[in-house]
Amino acid sequence: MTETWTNRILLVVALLLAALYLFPLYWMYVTSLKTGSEIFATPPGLVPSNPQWGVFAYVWELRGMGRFLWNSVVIASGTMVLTALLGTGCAYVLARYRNIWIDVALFLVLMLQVLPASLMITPIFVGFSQIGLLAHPQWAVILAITAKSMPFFVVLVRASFMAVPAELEEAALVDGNSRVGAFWSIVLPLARNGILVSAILIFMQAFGEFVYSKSMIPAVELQPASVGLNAFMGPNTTEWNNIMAYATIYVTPILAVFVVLQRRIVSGLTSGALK
Amino acid sequence: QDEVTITIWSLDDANQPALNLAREFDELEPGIKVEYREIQFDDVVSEAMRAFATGQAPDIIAVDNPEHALFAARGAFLDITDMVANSEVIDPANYFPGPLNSVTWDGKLFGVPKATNTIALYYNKDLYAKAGITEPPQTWDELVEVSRKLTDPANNVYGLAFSAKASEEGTFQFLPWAQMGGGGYDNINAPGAVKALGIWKTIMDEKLASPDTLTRGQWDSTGTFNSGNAAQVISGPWELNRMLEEAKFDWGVALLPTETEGGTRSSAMGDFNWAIFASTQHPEEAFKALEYFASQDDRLFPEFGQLPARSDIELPETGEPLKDAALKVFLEQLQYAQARGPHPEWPKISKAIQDAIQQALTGQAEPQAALDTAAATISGILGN
Amino acid sequence: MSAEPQIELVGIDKHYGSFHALKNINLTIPKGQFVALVGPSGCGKSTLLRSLAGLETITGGTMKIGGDVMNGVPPRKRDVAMVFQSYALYPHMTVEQNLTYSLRLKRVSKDEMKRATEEVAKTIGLSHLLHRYPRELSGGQRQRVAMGRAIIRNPKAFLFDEPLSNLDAALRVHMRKEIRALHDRLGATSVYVTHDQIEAMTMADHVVVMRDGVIEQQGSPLELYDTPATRFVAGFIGSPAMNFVDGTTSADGTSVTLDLPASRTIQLGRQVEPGRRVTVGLRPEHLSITEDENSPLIVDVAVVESTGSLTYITAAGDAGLTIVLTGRSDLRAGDRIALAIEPGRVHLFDADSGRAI
Amino acid sequence: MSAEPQIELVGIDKHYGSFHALKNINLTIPKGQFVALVGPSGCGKSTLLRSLAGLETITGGTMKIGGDVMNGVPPRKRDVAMVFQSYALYPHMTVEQNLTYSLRLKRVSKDEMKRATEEVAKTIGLSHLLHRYPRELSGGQRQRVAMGRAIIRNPKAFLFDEPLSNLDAALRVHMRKEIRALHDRLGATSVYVTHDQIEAMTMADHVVVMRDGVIEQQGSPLELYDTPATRFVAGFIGSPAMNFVDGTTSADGTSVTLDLPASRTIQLGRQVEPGRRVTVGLRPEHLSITEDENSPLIVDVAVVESTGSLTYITAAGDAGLTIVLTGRSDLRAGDRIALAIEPGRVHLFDADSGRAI
Amino acid sequence: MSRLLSSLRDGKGFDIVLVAVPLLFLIALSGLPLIYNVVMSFQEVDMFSLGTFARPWVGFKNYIAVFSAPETWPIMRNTAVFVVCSIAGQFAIGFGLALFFTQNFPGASYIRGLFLASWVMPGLVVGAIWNWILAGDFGVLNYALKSLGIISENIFWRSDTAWSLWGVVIANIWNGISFNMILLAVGLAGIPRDLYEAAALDGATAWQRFWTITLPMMRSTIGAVISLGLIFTLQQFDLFAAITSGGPANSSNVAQYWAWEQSFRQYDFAKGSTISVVMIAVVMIASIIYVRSTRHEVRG
Ligand SMILES: Nc1ncnc2c1ncn2[C@@H]1O[C@H](COP(=O)(O)OP(=O)(O)OP(=O)(O)O)[C@@H](O)[C@H]1O
Ligand SMILES: Nc1ncnc2c1ncn2[C@@H]1O[C@H](COP(=O)(O)OP(=O)(O)OP(=O)(O)O)[C@@H](O)[C@H]1O
Ligand SMILES: [Mg+2]
Ligand SMILES: [Mg+2]
Repeated sequence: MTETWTNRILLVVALLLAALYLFPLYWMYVTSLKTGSEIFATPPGLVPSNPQWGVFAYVWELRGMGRFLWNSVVIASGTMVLTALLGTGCAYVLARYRNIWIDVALFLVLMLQVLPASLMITPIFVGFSQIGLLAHPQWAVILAITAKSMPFFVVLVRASFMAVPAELEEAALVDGNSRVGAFWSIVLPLARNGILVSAILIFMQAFGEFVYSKSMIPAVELQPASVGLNAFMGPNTTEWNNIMAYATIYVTPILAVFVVLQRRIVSGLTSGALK
Repeated sequence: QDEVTITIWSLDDANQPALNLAREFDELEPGIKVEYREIQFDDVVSEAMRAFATGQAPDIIAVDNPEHALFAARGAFLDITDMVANSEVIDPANYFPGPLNSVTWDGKLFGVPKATNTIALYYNKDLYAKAGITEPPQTWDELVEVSRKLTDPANNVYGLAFSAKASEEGTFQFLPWAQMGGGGYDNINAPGAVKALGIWKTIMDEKLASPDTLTRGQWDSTGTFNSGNAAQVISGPWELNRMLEEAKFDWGVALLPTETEGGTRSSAMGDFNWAIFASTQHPEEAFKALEYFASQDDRLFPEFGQLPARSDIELPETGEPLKDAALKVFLEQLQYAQARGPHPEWPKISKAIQDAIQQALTGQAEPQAALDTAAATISGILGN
Repeated sequence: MSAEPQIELVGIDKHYGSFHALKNINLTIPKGQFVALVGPSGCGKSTLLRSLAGLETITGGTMKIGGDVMNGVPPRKRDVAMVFQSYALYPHMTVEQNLTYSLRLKRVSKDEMKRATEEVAKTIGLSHLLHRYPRELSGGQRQRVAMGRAIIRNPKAFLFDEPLSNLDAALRVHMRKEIRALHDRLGATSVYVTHDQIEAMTMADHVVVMRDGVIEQQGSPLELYDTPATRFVAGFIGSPAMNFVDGTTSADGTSVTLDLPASRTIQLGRQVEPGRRVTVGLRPEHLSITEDENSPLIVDVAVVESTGSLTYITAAGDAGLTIVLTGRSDLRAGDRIALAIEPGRVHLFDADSGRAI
Repeated sequence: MSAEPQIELVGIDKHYGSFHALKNINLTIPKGQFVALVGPSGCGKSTLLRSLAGLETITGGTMKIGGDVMNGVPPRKRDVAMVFQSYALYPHMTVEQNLTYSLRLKRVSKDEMKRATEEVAKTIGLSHLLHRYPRELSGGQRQRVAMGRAIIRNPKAFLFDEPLSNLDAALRVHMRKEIRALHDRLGATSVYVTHDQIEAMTMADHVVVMRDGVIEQQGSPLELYDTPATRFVAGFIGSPAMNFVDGTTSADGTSVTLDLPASRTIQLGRQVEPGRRVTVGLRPEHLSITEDENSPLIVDVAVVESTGSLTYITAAGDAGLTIVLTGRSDLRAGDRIALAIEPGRVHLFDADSGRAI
Repeated sequence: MSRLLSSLRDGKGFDIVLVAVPLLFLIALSGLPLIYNVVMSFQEVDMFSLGTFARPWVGFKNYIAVFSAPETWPIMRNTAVFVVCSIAGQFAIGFGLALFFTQNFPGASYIRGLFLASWVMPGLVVGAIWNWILAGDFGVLNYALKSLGIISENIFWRSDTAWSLWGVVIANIWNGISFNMILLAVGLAGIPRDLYEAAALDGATAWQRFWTITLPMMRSTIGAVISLGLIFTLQQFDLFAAITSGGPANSSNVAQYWAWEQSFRQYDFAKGSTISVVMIAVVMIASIIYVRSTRHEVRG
């Protein structure tokens, strides 16, 4: 009885917090439904007086969003997979040992992501153009984003690996598994929370990435939605409702998917493992 | 036979001229294939530089006029003086002096103006009537006076809107004032320029314009005019279509007020120029494209709403009385429009001016001191 | 059982940082032998087991299993099964999956796996919990899973690290039998760490006593019980522990005068160096209550405890002698009793070095 | 010691999902009593302890500590100290910090903390390891830290969950004494889960035997040993476990005919219902080898095991009778022996219900 | 060959490969650009030489120019304020939310997911929306604050030199809540329950458990989150571009935006690089602190 009441109160508080936090998202939604002059009205209208539902279909058609989104998905998936492939193992080793070399590697990993993309793009562009990678612009972008986001991934996933008891891996080794196998079947599943969440974050980041794609993908057919949005958002735009509609279409599905995915962060993954 | 490919970079999208003209040219010339890339306003120069440095520059590019010299002075653009001389389509004499000046460096032509624009004063006739004002202001003082009358905080109405943003837009808006006051980018602390900045400061201090003027561009400032939250706005002809659509009041356009009654007029000169990169493999074909674009200049206004940079083209009536009236004023204002620069270090010069504006308007320095600093910086850049 | 050595340790050393956990361990275990490893908490038993499994890199010495040098060989290739002291159950797998993990690695057929699982689950008494996760088990059930995971395999050697410590007596007796039977059936070699005297004595062919990283003595269970090489081993093997009383050998070397208040003398039944400082060791179960007035040991009862079948009597005084009697006793705290011991059952150790005399 | 109840459990129920872990537990523990909680692995001992500590929400019943109803009261306010079966050491704290955690929370003065730490560290024998982290300790050392963490406090009640299972015999004897002494000194109430028969019998004032979530019997240690209420308790208390043989009471009700191959009869020394199916319980330590040809039990020796002080003999056959002898024995597998038992020591249980007769 | 293979499966080789491949990848794709920037800061750069390393060396001239510019120190101070306040805000709110959502009330996990929104929204859109929210005359924030009676006059978040930096800080805190919250939630999930149980029995209140168990056990996660927060904050760019453009009068300008302005507005790449190298130095110090802090982490 009391428990259900605390639960209800907590739920209400959670909803209030979410409402407060989600205001910018809400604003994106309502703006997309507003008419041009309503957007700049004073005082601002919290609910569109005459919601323009047709805007979504209109923007989808007009901007050819299907292709843009597909490109975004391709780039984001590629980045996520590559980052996870390269980063997971690295994070694991950095968590498993504790010596000066690990310190150095960790330091390098952190340092290597300090420059903002806008300052990295020139040298990367120059480098890629020299080795001819620009001929495969989506690949080039995937590589560039991966390099940018991997340190993030490594540092986070490392923290997850830290929580996996070393003894479990040892048990797997004694049970006849190789290091590779033990890593795969024991350590990885137990660190999956951190890996999953970090991969989600990487995916979302790559999904919105913009600086590299804009510079390295000249062909519209290959550009991701972020570049499509940018093209739409010139300094002199009247189409804020369309832009926000675009952004809505861009953001909402992915947010919905990950709201569901991140639920798998469950506590107590390793409980019961050790005495 | 070998088809030649030429690449064109421009910021125009499907509703704007460059993309359409490029397509047409592609169709028209069987031997030439045109690849068109749309680039955002903010990225034109950096993309171009990067591409040029790695040998991947396009053949033709559209750049904003104050940045033309940046490339021209470094020999990145092709000198087309001779080609123009032999051309039957392009004649420098047909262009307004401002735009023409911006494609010229060291006496040579490095491009062709793509279009042009300038700024003037839009005013809300309804609000004028309400405040009992009949005529738009002719001088700076009158402008302040009128703005005071129009400002009505209770109804969220400011007397004036403009942009003093710390970007090229700020320079674009301020430079005409400085020029009307007898100054210029190379003489930015002329007494008239100081006075102009003083006027701006008065406007800001008295909240005759929104404090956000400091961080808002012209487009957003005009938005507040359109929604009735500002009684006047200083902006350009690119606003006409939006205003027709959004403004639910009667409005008009006047020339920029001058320092004194009948004083020197000046205005800003905006919009892009066409240029051919010096690295092009196909200078002839590229120039042919420019010729085609120039030959279609008369379509710029009726089809795309842009003003051609040419004095020899008669603009047709649009049938929108408000628009036609406004256009007249803009065309007159264009007579006084001056190019920024041209100077290869223009961004730095402009930055010095922006800094001065912002310093003065935020009260960190007096207008005189702020402009003196800017003048010192600029003269350092100009190498005097 | 052949006598070829299955496990050979020569001069094994292990340091944890500056801490010297194993010091020059030499041990040869013939194939098929069941070795119990005992010693006080923290003496290095688990470390030795973990080194055998290849989980710790030893810092010195040579380790052979089945004749092959194992230094640096990964655990996987050593073909040993181990029960971890901390269980180390896979928390994301059910009991069944935990049990069959090694079989799945070996790609054992479904049928055989099923058969093996059922059998092992029955042995460890968890057939009804196969689908639980470790976090849903009690402590003893977890330990049984850890046990089951090892015995489902057919390895060269079994390493058990206190595998029954959390089980109740009945289950422990049962498991003891099962383990020994499995060991015999497979002809495997087993190293078994335990704190349970009965386990060590009844299951093992050979007992190794460790102390502070050193092997103190090894031998058959009864050898250690009957002829402990040092005072330490004597005190460690046997429960309750042997009583120790200091004393001095008599001038003729056939008796010892104990350092007890009213100086008493006990006969040794043999001849030793006279006038030497010694420690006398008397096992509680070898002391009996006598009516003999001349008994060398007369003590006051301090505590009487009974387990039902046995009675422990603790005497008052610094030495605090313990006596074990079968059955019950009517003695109460404060009673005075005389104790007798057969001369042949008196152990003597050098007072300084602790070596047996 | 007063007899006012310190802990009172009335009709406690606990479900884990659909699993019924504690079933209607009723238990009253007077202040100052030392209660041993025993039972097979998985019977609910830890669950009961954790419920007492407030770590599990019970699904039914009333729980009182010190007279106050504790249902829903958070653990912190119950003022109990607990040794976890899983230790639950704070991995980010040194041994010393682990020990002093509760004192620091109470803002005990530096000096007193130091004194207490030193004393406890000495008791648990870890004075030299105070600056180590748990991960750098052996299993037994960890368990001792867990123990130390509980005994450094001065709570209303101690809850011990198999606190000595990973310690060697000598240390265990030592700790046993220390715990009991501490208990007596503080006048605290203790509930002590153990699998060690000797611990349960010698330390506790009162023993509670659980089975499958139910209290099967409770009483003083010797009560349980001497008069087990059920066959289960009889088999559980005492090690090695009681031997059970089915049989039928004779027509006069003074003897039982066992279901053994050559049907034998043993005298009961009392009169019971005639012709009834019963289970006869014979404690291994009550069986003795006799020369008497007419002995009711004649068996073949299957296994002889010696712990040094005792010898376990297991007989061949389905019943597999176990006999414990003091000292050594010359018997070997295959020998035929006759067994004797005093009539007063024969236990009888109903064959169906298992209740004692 | 087989030894190599077996080392790859079972030994150090496995570890080395796992680390070496990504590190080499990183060094090639991030290290070289970094070096490129460092080198540029010692050179004279113009558009023609962007594609090469061979440029005239000028020693510390660029550094002298940067450090003698009058705006340098105000911008550095702004950067420090921006970074410290943003991280403190993000972390505190993120941690608070993460803790809140460990309470397992129904719906908790879904609602928690909604807090990923600020991570998934494109920077451009976020910038535009905050631009409106913070607008002086018709912004929603002013509207809300006025309705609640907290302020009587509009605050010109974007254009008042006293507020402009704080406007961006608010927006950036909002932006960072998502990743702080979700990562701290993962960290919290990894703490064994029985530690809390033991602490509760030892008499620790919820507050004490937080300080003595949660925080120390979260050490590696917190270290990671804060150091990444630092890096992200130092890369925050969209919000400045969208809301204040560093203005007015540099009152909200920070190093990263300034570096970008120098490189891509003034086309002074050398100066832009120089500023970024100064930033790198700051991050380097932070990294060293982080790496050192990992020495005290607890391995499960
Ligand atoms: N989370 C859980 N979910 C389901 N069943 C559980 C859970 N925790 C414990 N159990 C079951 O509850 C029963 C009692 O567990 P408990 O830990 O109290 O046993 P115990 O008497 O302490 O045993 P042991 O001596 O092995 O430690 C066991 O059968 C166990 O499998
Ligand atoms: N990582 C470590 N760092 C430092 N010392 C360690 C480490 N691991 C173990 N030790 C020490 O090494 C010694 C041997 O430990 P080990 O685990 O082998 O003991 P054990 O004989 O198994 O004891 P127990 O019976 O208590 O399990 C102990 O004193 C322990 O404190
Ligand atoms: Mg151990
Ligand atoms: Mg238990």
